[in-house]
Amino acid sequence: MQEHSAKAKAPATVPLMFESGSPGRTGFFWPEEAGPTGLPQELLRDEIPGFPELGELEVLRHFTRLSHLNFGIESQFYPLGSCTMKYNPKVNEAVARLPGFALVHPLAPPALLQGALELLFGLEAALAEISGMDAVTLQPAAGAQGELTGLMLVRAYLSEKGGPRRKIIVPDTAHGTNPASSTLCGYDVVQIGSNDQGMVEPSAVAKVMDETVAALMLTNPNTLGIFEKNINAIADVVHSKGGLVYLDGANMNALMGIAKPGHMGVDVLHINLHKTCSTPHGGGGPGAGPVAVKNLLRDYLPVPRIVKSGDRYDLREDFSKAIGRVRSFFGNFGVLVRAYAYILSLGSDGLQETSRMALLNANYIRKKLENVFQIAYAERCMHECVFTDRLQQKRHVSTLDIAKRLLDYGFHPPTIYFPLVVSGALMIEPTETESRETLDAFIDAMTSIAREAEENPELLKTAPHSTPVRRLDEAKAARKPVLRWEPKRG
Amino acid sequence: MQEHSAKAKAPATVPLMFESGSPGRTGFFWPEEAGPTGLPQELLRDEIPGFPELGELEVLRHFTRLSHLNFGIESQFYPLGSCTMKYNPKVNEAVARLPGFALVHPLAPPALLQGALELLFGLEAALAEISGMDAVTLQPAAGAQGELTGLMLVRAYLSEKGGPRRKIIVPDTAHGTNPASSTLCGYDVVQIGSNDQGMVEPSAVAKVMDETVAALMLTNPNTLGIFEKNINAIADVVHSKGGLVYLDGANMNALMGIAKPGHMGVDVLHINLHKTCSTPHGGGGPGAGPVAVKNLLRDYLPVPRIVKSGDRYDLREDFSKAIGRVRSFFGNFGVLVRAYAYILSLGSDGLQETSRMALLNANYIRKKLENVFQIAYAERCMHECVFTDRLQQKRHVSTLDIAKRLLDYGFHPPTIYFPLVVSGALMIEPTETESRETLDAFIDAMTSIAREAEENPELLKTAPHSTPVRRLDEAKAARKPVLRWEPKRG
Amino acid sequence: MRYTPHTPSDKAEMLRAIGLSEVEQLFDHLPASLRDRAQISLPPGLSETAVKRRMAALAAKNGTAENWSLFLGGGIYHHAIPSAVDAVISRSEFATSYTPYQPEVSQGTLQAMFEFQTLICQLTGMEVANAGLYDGASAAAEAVLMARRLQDGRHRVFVSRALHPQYRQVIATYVKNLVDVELVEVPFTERGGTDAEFLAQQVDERAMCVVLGYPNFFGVIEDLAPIRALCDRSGALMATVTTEPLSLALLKPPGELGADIVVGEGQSLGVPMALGGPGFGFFTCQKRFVRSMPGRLAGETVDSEGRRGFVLTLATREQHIRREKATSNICTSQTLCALASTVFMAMLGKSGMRRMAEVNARRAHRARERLLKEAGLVPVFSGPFFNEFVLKAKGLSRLQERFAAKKIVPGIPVAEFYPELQDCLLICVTEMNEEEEIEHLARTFGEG
Amino acid sequence: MRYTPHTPSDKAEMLRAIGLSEVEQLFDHLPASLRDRAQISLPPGLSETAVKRRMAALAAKNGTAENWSLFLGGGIYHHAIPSAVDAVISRSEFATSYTPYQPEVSQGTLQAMFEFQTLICQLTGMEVANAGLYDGASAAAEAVLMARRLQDGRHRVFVSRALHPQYRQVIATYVKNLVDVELVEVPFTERGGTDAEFLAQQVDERAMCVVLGYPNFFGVIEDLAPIRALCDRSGALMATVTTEPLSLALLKPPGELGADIVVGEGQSLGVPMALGGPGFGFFTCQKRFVRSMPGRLAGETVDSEGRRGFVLTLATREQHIRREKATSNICTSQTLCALASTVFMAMLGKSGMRRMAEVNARRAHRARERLLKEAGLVPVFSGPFFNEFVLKAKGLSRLQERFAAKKIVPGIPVAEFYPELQDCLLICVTEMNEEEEIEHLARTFGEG
Ligand SMILES: Cc1ncc(COP(=O)(O)O)c(C=O)c1O
Ligand SMILES: Cc1ncc(COP(=O)(O)O)c(C=O)c1O
Repeated sequence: MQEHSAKAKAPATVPLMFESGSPGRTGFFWPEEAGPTGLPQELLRDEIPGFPELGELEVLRHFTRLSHLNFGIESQFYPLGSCTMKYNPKVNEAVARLPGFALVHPLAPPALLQGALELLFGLEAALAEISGMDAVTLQPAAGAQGELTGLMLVRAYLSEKGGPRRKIIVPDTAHGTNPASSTLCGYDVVQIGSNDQGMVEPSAVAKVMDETVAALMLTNPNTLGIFEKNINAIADVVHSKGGLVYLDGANMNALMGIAKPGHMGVDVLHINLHKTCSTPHGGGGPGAGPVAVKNLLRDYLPVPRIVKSGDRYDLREDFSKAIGRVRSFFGNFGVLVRAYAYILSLGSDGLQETSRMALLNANYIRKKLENVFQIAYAERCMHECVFTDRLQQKRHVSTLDIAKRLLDYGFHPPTIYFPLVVSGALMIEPTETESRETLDAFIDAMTSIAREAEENPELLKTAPHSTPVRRLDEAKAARKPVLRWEPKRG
Repeated sequence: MQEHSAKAKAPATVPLMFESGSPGRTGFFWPEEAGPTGLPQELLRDEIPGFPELGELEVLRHFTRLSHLNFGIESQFYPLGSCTMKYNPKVNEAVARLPGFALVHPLAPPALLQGALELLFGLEAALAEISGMDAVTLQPAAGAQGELTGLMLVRAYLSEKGGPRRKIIVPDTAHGTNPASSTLCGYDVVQIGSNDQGMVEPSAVAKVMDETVAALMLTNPNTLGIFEKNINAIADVVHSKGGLVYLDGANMNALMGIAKPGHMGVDVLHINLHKTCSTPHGGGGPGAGPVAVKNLLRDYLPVPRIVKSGDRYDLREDFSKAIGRVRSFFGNFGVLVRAYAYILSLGSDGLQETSRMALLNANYIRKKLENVFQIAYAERCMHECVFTDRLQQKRHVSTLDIAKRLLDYGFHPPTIYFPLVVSGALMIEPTETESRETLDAFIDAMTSIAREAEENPELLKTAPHSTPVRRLDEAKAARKPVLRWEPKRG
Repeated sequence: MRYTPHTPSDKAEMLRAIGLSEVEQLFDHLPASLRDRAQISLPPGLSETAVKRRMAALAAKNGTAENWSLFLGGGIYHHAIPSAVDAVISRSEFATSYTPYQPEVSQGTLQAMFEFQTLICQLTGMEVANAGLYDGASAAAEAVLMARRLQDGRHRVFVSRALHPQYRQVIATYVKNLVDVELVEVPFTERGGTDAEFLAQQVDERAMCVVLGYPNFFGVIEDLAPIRALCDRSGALMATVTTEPLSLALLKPPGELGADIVVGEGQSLGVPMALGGPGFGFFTCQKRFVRSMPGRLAGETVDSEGRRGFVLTLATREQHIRREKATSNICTSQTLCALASTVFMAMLGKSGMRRMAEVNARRAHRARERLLKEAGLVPVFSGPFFNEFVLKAKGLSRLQERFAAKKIVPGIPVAEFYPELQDCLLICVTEMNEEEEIEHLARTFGEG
Repeated sequence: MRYTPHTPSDKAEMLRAIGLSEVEQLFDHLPASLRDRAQISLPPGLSETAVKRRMAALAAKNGTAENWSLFLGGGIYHHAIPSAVDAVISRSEFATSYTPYQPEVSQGTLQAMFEFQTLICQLTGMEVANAGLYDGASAAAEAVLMARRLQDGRHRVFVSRALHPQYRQVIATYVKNLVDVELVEVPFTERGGTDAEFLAQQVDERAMCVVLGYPNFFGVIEDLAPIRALCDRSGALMATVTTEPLSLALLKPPGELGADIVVGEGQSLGVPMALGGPGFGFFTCQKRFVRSMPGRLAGETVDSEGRRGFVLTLATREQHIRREKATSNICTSQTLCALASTVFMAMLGKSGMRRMAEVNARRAHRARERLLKEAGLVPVFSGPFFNEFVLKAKGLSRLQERFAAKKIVPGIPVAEFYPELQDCLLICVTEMNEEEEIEHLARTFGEG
């Protein structure tokens, strides 16, 4: 272990759990129970070599210290573009932990699940209303699984109509999951570019659209934070050739009460509840990626589906056209509970205000920084805005350096180097839950960093200076991957 | 706000909540309700000047950042002597939050409180068993209120026997609450010294013991961590003159299954559940200071008392000799719930092991540091051990400097300058929940600090170097006290 | 064992280092007569699962505000608590720290205390507040004790009979052994307030202080002006006690009305009822009394680099320094509950506190109207109130079963504390009592 | 509004800075045909109190493991979860962070991922593990997809019919659009295991992989040796799927038995049942396959000062770099659940995991004995099992009401998934099912 200063003697890093503890120690107490396990000896393993042997306090100290090396939304501003790092309400955490939700078994008879099914039914309806679509499945575990599900619906529909077709059109600004999901669904990807306003042109779609194309995947607002104004015209182009329009709804936070995908010619979309509906990201999940469809795709939705008859909710699997099942049981129910609580909390007014304030915050940052950093596109932005490092490049300062320097100012950096079409992108999504004062402090920090880039570029290139560890050697990690601890031999 | 390094730009301190926010902002949402409040206007105030106006995320960030400036038992070793900073089990936190405990009103009819009363009844019995006493009241909110209660019982008893008497004998090693409680109970304090083994001599008691003395307050093990071996002889001295023996049971963590106060001639004692029974200290409470008595004092216990008849628990106030009520309702019920869960978790074996390991840990530290720091008394220690800064004084390094330097090593310092009879005391109570490795790391740190005291005393005198703030000017704080924020006048 | 991390080899090695071979040798210097009988006879330890089950079974035997309709106040109130409060106080850095003796690593607790003190001052309209005491009742007792320190030669403490009965009991217990304190009980009027005329006759230069509720136990908002005038005339101190501090977001604060000492119970501001504890007492007074105050005080200062920081200050008042001459014997107090209420007040803030207080007053006043009109209850006091009030219901004791069957507790029968108030109920209505519940209450009364 | 901190003046000033006067102007560049119809028709927002009540009312309509006796497994298990687990994952630094793209301020998440990967390797006996996938079912599908990447020219995937039926459904959904994958269903034997003889006949050089449960859906511990031998002979990969990873604390780990890919569902290790989600999928394989793996990987490295640190690594496999050529489309996964299980495994540790597993096996075996002897149930399979087993109860459907009246769910009726197994129940017994419950279960069967 290293010391981060001659005077500070406490280690800055935390030993691995495997490096602490003592043989025979455990944080689990269960009174001795006598008798054989009933299992033949030859099926049994020896003890698990290297497994931890820690006490309860030791475990808690370990993770408390690890938590102190982390950054969450309650630490400071977290304007990670495309990720919608908004406040995750505590009340949602509280209700998700109610035993009536947490201790329910998915294979219990439906009579024991009436509250859960009612909730899911209500959430489906709410998401349909918000998105302007006709039917919803809550099964997908995240956005990418939603994409796969949505594309499978398209494929099933087209297969019935004559053939699955071969291709999916994906703009170059799209998130990586769009092409990856297309491949996984057995499609080839046709990439198209955007115009100099950062938008997809109907003509660009028309150029590649034909009867071999199953669908266009469009993100709106797109990953530049720009609203695809021509979406209806684009949808017409796609529909005219018998294709369908998939909307990547990761950016729904910009649209609630402002415009409904259902009115944009969209046939199917997913919504990332861990973005728009404020469920916590957990360092990389769990999330939920419900898929909403127009009626033409309803029959293909995954099973089981929830049906209401009278006051009773039931599960039905007998939909002959259904694509099957994409996830075990009912999806990430605990996440869905939080999302439902969020929708109840905000109601129609609150949801509308949410998107409005998301737009206000993004446009405010955009305006205040437009003379400090080079803006990627001149268009008005929606819920996020994208800058580049063009101005700083002349001092050989890159987006990475700017991002790392922001850490010294106590802020989480924006998303960097995405979308790929913008060189050195800095993609800033403030979300609606940030106050003007926080935005101002961030703007000041960015302005100060731009000044530092002029006056002392070295300060940025060696940043961060005040984090628990400094820049990490990613090349080394990839070259000879060490992916697990191994006991010392000797 | 200050910057703690030229390169780190994030503030090390947190603005006051009154210095943030925006007029009209709130983290509380309640739908508009129409209609008059029913109260005449002239009774109403204007808005509360200066009151905070923050959003929910802002509030959480504020307190999350404040928490990062704090040190808890899950941060690192916290060997604060006399405070028994042991691990506070998470399961106790979980059960205390059950609605069946948290949402119970104390003035509801007893039929609605059967579970709570059963718990309290069970806890009284368990504490009586652990301490070897006959009856228990759970009303006192902390140790000091327990002391006051206990002395009031003594006083009531003696008053009935002929007169309350005038004095309480208190050893010079006693905690400050002992003399303070005595005064509050209308008694004068007679201080006695300890012998060169750090113990109270029966003869010293005999010298001041007469018919004007109501009681002796003794701490056992005492605040030097030494067991008062002669306690039975001392009790005889007190009893022979008609006085009673009060035991300050703050150090019960040393005694469970090792020796019962009830066998020591003790008539009354308090137990700090926030020490021995692991309820969290909360930065200074809430605690609980139940008082246990021998039968001679039972009738004087505060009301209401819990009585069981058949399967039913009831509250009774009709004890004519009772001293009355020392706290509203039933004491710190939420703390009592945690303590009960702790006792259930450990059971007899676990409680006994607790004290044994507390002794083992303290003696281990004592042994390992005995050549590094001057030990205050040669006697074998119980659950804590006391060192002095005598060896370091020759380099003009004081206990305070040693304590502050420990912060740089990531440890919480021991209790310092207490007990008052030891000059420059360092009072170390490791508790039983610490592992040998942690003790060794602490011992290494102390050893290293002793070396630093020799080699580089300045390093200690200017310590701490790595805390969020450095040494604070306590004199300034006391000279012209600023005890609240005031709005800037302009 | 559950929480001791010692493995057999840890023990053996540690014992060896100490020079012993068995754990029992660690205490073989204790008299055998003690050691031999020390065995604890309790059941063996339980698994965490078993503990949770046992505790859940006990909890399930209680009637809670979730599954009963409670119209109970009387010093403990069921209010909405934002989930953010528990999220903050659950953080181990706050929950598991000790009293902040090492300020360099306790700025979280200390700054929160300083903020708490400020909030309480703002709410009460007072100049200084401490960091909290055990509860409202002991805070009231401490108010009397402080008055005693300040009012040399004055012995008579006037305690309103309309002050919470348990608070009066605790005051009585606290002062009963102090020869220089005499308690005088002040009757109440048909208004439900403290009898100012009685006081006018009695309060003179022997009067140490007058202690009364604001609002008082009957929910009535005391008229402090005449009492302030009396105190001015006689030199007595006026101490008010608030058990429902939410009311102070709406009512003129006692500080504005001239109180010298304002104390109370803070549970109502963000702490669950929990059978009445833990909550916290708050204690405020005029600045000139600060060196006589009980309890901890956090104060602002600077560190060696000039940064703002906070410390415990004026410790020379306290037991660990002053011992038998301390202003109070309090040591461990209720800091985490005070923190809960600091978070609560920060969350609600200026407008939220007002809003919540208004909802309480509005619903309580409507409920009273309704009970008078629709359920035939009879008014008892004429004074204004905040969120609780006393009404008379003929044949009250006979109604108990009817209410129990409907899982309603209609209020606190006050005859237990005031025998002259037979058939009277103290009924509390907060923002947690919905319109339908109130209707249900009225209907159940009406059925009789 | 609930979570937007903008006051009217904040809005006005911000709009002014942007050069606008009304919020609506922020989106007036959108087609009016969209804007005009965008109004959301949902009820207005609720107070936090109202939300909690609404949610509690829904929760109360469910039958839980607290108020019912559930003998349900089948992929989701009710186990003791130390309270420490929730304490850790509730910390906002973990719960509210994003995927750790900025490692300098994400060492907490990254180190925990690294520890998770290590624990999963240790438990399964495998060489490398990723940081988690959505669930066991999609992990099984990803195993097939990885085999496809590794086994060029081989198309036939042998899936045991004794694998969890939902997992088989998900695999089928995932591969159905991939022309080069053909699923072959492998029957099970009277032992309750996968039919090795069938495999011996079918598995040849066209075989991509064999996928089977360990233990399988019937709770039966598959005999992997003959299947390993077949795979060796044919060049097929052996992929095992564990839905109850607690079993691996006791059973020989699949890695030791020669599995090439070991995947499963991790819910059983520290995550509440929650209607089956969120849990997490785990994914392990031999080291030589690492660059074909799906999902995130945390790897060790050093910082610019030489200190150990952790980063996301081998990202060139992933969608954000490789796009349509990525090994998987997964982005957001289930990290917090994986963290929960990391805490769980750390708490139980080597001996605690073993202890808990033994208690499961012991109680399940005793229960089965008892049901056979005392309740007249009939064995269905002869293979060894861990904590769940299939028994036949004549006239099962007629027993439903009797069990419901006693608040017992005796098991999962398997005929729904296997029509030939009429009247058969998959009965699961964990450490959460007490002796009396089992007695109660047996008695209720016996009554018939
Ligand atoms: C535009 C866009 N699409 C798709 C995704 C994938 O969603 P998920 O991470 O939930 O799988 C993301 C996630 O960042 C995204 O930003
Ligand atoms: C020996 C001793 N006695 C009494 C007390 C007072 O207990 P409390 O703080 O619970 O009032 C303490 C607290 O530190 C103590 O150590």
